[in-house]
Amino acid sequence: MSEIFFLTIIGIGIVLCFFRMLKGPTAADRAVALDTVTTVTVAFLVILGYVFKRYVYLDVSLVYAALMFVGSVVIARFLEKGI
Amino acid sequence: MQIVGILITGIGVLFLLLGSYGIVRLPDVYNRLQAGTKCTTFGALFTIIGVGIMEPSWFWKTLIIALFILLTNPISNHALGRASRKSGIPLCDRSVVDKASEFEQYKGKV
Amino acid sequence: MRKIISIVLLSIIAIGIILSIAEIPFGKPKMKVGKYYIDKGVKDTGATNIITSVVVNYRGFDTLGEVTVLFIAAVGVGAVLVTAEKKQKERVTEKASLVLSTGCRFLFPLILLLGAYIFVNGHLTPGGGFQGGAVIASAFLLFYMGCRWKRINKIKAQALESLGGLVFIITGLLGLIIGNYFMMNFLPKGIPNQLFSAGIIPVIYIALGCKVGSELAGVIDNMIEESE
Amino acid sequence: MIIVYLLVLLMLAAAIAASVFKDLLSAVIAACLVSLIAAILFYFLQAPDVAMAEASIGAALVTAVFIVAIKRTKRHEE
Amino acid sequence: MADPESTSDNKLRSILYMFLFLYLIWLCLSASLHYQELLAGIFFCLLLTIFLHRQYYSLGLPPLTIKRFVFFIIYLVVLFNEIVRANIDVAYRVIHPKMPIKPGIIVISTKLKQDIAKMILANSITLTPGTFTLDIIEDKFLVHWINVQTEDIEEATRIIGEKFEKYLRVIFE
Repeated sequence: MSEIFFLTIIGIGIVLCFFRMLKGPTAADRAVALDTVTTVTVAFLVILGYVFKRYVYLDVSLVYAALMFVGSVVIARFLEKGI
Repeated sequence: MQIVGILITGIGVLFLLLGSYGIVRLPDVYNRLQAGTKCTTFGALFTIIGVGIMEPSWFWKTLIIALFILLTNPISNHALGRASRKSGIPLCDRSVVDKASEFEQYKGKV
Repeated sequence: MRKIISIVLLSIIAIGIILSIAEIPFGKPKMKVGKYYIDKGVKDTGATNIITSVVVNYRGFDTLGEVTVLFIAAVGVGAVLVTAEKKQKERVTEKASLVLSTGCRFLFPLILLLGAYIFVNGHLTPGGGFQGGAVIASAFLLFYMGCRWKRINKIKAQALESLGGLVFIITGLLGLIIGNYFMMNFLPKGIPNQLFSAGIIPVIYIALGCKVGSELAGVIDNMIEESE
Repeated sequence: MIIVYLLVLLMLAAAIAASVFKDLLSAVIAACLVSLIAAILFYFLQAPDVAMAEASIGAALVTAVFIVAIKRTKRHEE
Repeated sequence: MADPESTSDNKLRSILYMFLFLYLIWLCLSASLHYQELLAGIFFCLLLTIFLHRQYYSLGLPPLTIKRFVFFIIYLVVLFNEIVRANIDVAYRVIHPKMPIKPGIIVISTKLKQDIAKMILANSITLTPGTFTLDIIEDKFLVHWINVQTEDIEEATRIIGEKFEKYLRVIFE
């Protein structure tokens, strides 16, 4: 029962980040929203794996945690004219 | 064990929500990064470890996910903050001090 | 006017897609082929991840075709953006900060290890050669972002790529020699749910991981370092 | 189940935003979000292999390719 | 760096440490003690170590001793405590209807030498109350502070960096 509650709260968090992504005046704001929403998503996927009771599903969130970092770094390096 | 796990996960989820709320409410990029870094890192750590406690055989894998988040999140936030300063986004009007020009002079000396 | 027309067209397409998808019975009793794979998959191939057994074993020849498509794409990018002969122009770029470059050097082996874990465990957990290869290519991309002055050794990358392709084809041909068809599972199947099981599937996944990783890393390298 | 409908709506919003934004970097970020939510939906449909492929390719590599393309051309659309 | 006569010794030691570190990660990833997993882990970790140990050597990691390990554990506890305080602080500032923030950018200095020590210090500053690192040049950090208390370099260094730096200096001496 409590899992549904957690998922709902995290869903509200994702919607809030989305709001910032759509509104954000500059591209940097949107990048910050993207970075936040990925971290929230990793937690979301872990709880969802617990709801499904599948151990092997954790690998997906592991890949997300490692790779979304790379995406953020690429966007940041483009903003500071590093590529 | 179950109750401890649910409690820890609940704290984490609450902080994730607060981090998202901070992203919406705070006035400029740098302040948003403050909320986005601290609250979400802490919230994600607690959520993931809490799930690991609820299901003890998952603990080691959740520990690895938490380790990855703890290592990567500050670095990407640092990169984003530096990028927004380099791309010339100003501070908000409520700011009191800006020592960046002094820092640039120091950079010129080195 | 153009906007209205485009919106009308888009909504017509959307309605068409929705109508056609609504007919498909998701989650209803399985079709014949799918039922065969689900019932006999573990016994036939020894892999507990059924998707893997379909991709590498039952439909292994198609996977060879997909890998060939990726190879041709990589060759095309290399041919268009070739840099070896042209003189490299020194582009002035902002250097990465110390935190980023140190962090990249620290995290690079960890992400490589994660990629290796994903393609070695392809027959037990989700993932496999393509996913692991993408993770490895992302590790190289991260390394470019942090430490710009280092480049991958092109010759070694191409050697690894060719080796991966060769191992794939030779394994398939050995199946043809020992049994009677391409990609026959000639190695012992082992006990399900153990690492050394499922016959040739781990071998092919390791080869695929090396091949896809080095190809994608080569594409990224060509695109970023292309001289102006 | 309501979470799935919510996610589909968010995905639509991100996709429309990606096509409306004049700043192409913002469009790339919105496209990145589309692939992120696609991965969550695949996860809901119990297809972790596809979710992992979507995550590993859509997260870093596609973003990098788009950004290199923007770097070679120009950032703002008229 | 290291003195010349013990270079090969140091190299061997760095290979050993990196191998152990990667193997620990592999053990947590596979989360089983079956001999096949252990063998595969040894193979991949050795491969990575042989190809990449020069990078880790250039990061300037110190040799491992009991004292350093104990201090590292203490450092983790201190860091965790600070993270909890940081979150309550930020949460208070976000929820409060008037938003009591006073943001600003200041400079602090450090005495640490190695790259990895600076990275750990910068990341710790990022995770602790109301501060995060914007840029680093040599030994100066550019820090964004959500509630500026002082503008002086020494004073700010004492407030922000000192509590971590005294442990890190012991670990990386």
